[in-house]
Amino acid sequence: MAELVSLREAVAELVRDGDVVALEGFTHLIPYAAGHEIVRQHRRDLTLVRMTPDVLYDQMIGAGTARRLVFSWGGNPGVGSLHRFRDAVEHGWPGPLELEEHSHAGMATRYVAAASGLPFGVLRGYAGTDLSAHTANVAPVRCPFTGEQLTAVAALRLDVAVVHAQQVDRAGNVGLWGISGVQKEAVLAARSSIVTVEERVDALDPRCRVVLPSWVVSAVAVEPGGAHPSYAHGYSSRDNAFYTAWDTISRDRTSFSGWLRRHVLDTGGFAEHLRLLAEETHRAGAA
Amino acid sequence: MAELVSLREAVAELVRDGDVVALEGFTHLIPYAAGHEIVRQHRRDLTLVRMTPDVLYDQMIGAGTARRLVFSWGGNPGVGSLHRFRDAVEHGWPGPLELEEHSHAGMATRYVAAASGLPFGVLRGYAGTDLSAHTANVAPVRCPFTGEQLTAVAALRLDVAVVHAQQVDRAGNVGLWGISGVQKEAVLAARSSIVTVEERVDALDPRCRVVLPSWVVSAVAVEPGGAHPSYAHGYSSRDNAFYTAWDTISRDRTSFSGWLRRHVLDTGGFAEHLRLLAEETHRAGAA
Amino acid sequence: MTATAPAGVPGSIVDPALPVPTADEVMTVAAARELRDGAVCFVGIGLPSLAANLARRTHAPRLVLIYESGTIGAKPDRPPLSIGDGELAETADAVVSVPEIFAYWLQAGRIDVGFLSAAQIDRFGNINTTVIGDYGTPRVRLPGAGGAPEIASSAGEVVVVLRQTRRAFVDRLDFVTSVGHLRGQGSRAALGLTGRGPTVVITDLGVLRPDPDSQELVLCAVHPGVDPAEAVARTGWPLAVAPRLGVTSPPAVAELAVLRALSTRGAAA
Amino acid sequence: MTATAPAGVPGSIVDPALPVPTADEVMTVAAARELRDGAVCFVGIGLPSLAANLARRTHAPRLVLIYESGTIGAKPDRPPLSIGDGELAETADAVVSVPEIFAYWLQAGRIDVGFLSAAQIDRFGNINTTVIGDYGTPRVRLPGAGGAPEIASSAGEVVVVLRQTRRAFVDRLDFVTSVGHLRGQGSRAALGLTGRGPTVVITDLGVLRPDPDSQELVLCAVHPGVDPAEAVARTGWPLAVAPRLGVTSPPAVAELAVLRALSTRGAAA
Repeated sequence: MAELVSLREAVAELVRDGDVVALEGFTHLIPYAAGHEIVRQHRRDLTLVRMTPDVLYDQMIGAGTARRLVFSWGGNPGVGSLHRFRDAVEHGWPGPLELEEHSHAGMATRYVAAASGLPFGVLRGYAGTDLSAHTANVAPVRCPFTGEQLTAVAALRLDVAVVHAQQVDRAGNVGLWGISGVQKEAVLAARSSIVTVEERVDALDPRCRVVLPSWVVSAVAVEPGGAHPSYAHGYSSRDNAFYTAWDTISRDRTSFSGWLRRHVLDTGGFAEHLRLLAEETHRAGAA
Repeated sequence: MAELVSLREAVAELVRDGDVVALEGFTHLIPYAAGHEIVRQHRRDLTLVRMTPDVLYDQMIGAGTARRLVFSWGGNPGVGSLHRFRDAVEHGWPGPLELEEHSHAGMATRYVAAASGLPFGVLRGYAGTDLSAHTANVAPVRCPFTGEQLTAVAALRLDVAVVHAQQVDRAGNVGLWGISGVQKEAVLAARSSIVTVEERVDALDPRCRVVLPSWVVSAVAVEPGGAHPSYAHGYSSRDNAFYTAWDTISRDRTSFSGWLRRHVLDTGGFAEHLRLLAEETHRAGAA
Repeated sequence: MTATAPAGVPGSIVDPALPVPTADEVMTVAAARELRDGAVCFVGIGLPSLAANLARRTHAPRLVLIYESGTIGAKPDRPPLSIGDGELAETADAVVSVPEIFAYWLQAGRIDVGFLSAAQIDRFGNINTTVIGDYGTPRVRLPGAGGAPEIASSAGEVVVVLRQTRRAFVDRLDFVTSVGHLRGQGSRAALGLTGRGPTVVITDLGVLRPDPDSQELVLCAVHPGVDPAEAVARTGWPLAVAPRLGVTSPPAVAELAVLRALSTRGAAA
Repeated sequence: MTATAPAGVPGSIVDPALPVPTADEVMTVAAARELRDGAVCFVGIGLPSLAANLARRTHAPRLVLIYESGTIGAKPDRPPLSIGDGELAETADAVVSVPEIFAYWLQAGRIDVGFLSAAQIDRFGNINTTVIGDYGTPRVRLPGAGGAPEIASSAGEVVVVLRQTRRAFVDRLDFVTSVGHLRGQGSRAALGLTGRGPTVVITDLGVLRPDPDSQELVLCAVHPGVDPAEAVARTGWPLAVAPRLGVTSPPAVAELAVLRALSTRGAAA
């Protein structure tokens, strides 16, 4: 049963050093507030999982939370490289980062298998590529009816899934709409789950395409704007300017470290970070 | 691209004798109008596919359209047996009916595999039951990662899928909401598809949980009430009294044949059948 | 645990204004009592649905009802005639596709209790809902498997509800549609099924539970006024009777009143 | 078929009010022309998205755009910065989950054209978007596979768009992320992939297509004013040049006007 708690309590209770954790979101609804809280609480040695690690994972990797990354596409969409991710992989800063990488279709199939309680899933994929040479979680499988060879991928089970959604109702049911990614599968693939939401409502908006019943969610925290610079359909727009600005902030270790201290480590919570950002934008506009 | 045609044209053009045809619907949105049209056009030797063959398939089996039935549960929900189905299986009337039966989970997995372009799907199922002894479409498969034995089921590909939905928009996109069953999977598992809808609208209702883009549907026919005695959420309620009355109508070959002639074979279309039904109900009420 | 009136329900005093409970009512009430509050219950139509809705309106208000039509957390005002009635979708917390309900919810082990009925049951709680007689030339063609095989294999535990007769409680099933404890002696576990299988069979005569070692069903309790000899006589195998046979608490006034209100609403639908 | 201006677009006369097209613009226009009206197109972000949206606003108004975020039939007013911009969901005919877009739509063979870019490409149209250098100790870590491997294997055909340089057009990929024609000579077909693979590679210099027998890429056309020797020089293998080398039609006024309007709107986002 979903407990309504502060994000600080949720992370303190549910995320442990060394856990396999996915903060999912496909451009939309990326749980930035929760990711910052994990950094603020100095979690270490996490295996971070996500189809599309973007700026949030760049921040978390740069902050040293991750020992390992399981993913399919790591970049700053429409902007370019993730500099902290590259620095970790290419130069081991702030520490080495093990990689396990797949295709999007492979990752999606792995989440679906885990959400379905199966040890593996089947797809047409990987054949002829170098991807399968670097992971033990891809193997051939033969169709018992046609003899055709297909590809099996191992179920991707998580310790903790973290997602952001638009709403939670009084009974603790979580609802989201717009681009829904693999959030449902991630939550159902995890032993426990944390959901941040824009707001608490009496009844979920009828547009909700995905509803997570209260009893499959471990903790819900209300964090308005908790997906910034990603967005929550119906509540906010993607802050494309921040994604572009990140390219400069993150290019250099010193500049990144300063930003991380100011915006994450030295803040009391995500709301303070959002206030700081607004002030900086205002100052930049005035300058 | 979905063509807007009459149901008569759609069936005449797309359903051939001997085809593998699914008229899907899970209590909700059962395409009765289309099923009656198939009977009216005297299609023969069909392999009828459906998870929950109910009164519509009882009518089609009694009318002699089917050579074979692939299914997982055949009954009159909440009422009892399907007498025409039983008569065909137990006594070969009006002709023998081959059966291939599965569990619901097996059928759903078979549809999903076909919709996904895979030759098979995997589930935890069938183990220890007598079901797999009677079909070639169930086989063991081993997880290449854990060694665990699971069950493979063959993809369920269709020649034609027939479903009923609430709406089609001006561009030919089909939308439905409420209990959505396996209708999407059936349409995506088929070479061609016929959709009947309650009405044509300028823009689909935002409640639509399933949208079939125009280009995956072969033909759309507007048939208001075309799911009766099943229902269309937001348009009609389930006619439970008809389901109960069917038990009497169908119990006896003569009574059934009279009903079929009066309500299907001698009518020009489903609207006429609905008018007849309303008259009969009115007379019964007056008597 | 035998089926007793849950704490807080006022005893066994039947309201004189209510008629004496029928055997079916006693069975339904006993089945409802098996459902603990907050449990997630996968419900078939008919008696299971009636019992689950009774539980939700008495001792288990937070019971989560899941129907195979994809409705999660349905709160019907009256027991639905079919598993896909509109009211289930309207009152549900979530409505998902049929493939999803079986894969993400049942198969993944998210169901605490599966509620099944049967045409035939054997001493190990295996179930037949397919045919009476030979498969190729059946005397009676039954509806078939539906969701039962995977409910039986994947639900945390299974509650079976059916009337006790020699035609239903048979020495040998004509067809194994859904697996209970297979051939007993741990053979179910060896099959790799994820759920624990039938933990109780509720009939109109009493309550049967599998023996912990052999997994053979044992008559553990009879309903008030039932002679255990009748249960033995209505069973197609030599039914084991627990040395300390219990008696179930009769339906409480509140239980019976709710059940009858539900039945009336269902019949009026 | 070489890339020529579609019928109905008024010739190659460049409007003097518009600046001369850049090499990237010529490339984007040539890529857009590869998309026939009504085709179902799986679009990556960046140049592919820009070209697909250009096609939809010129000769292919009924082009169906699918983004891997699950938006089917998106009709963005401006090219999205990311594949998950809100406008894609708002203007789409349907929004589905990410597992569904890959299983039911791409893998099932419902995509006519997949549109890809690359960091490295070899003579058989195989693609690297993973690393430059050794996998374990890369010189440059690239974003990785994303949706590309299955777009490359399952789309009916694949259009690749990238600038032609010796760093990109390499003799040997550092990593095979997505399969084109593998080692040529029918080796792709032997792998059992359902799509036909890359049918064209559009660069800022010209148009390459696989030889029907060997599947090695052949320079079939150059853009106006491009010396084929430059294309050869900017290719890391001995590039075959078609005996009857074509010249693409320069961007038409209408094409260029629409492209620039799109680019401006995209940049302003």
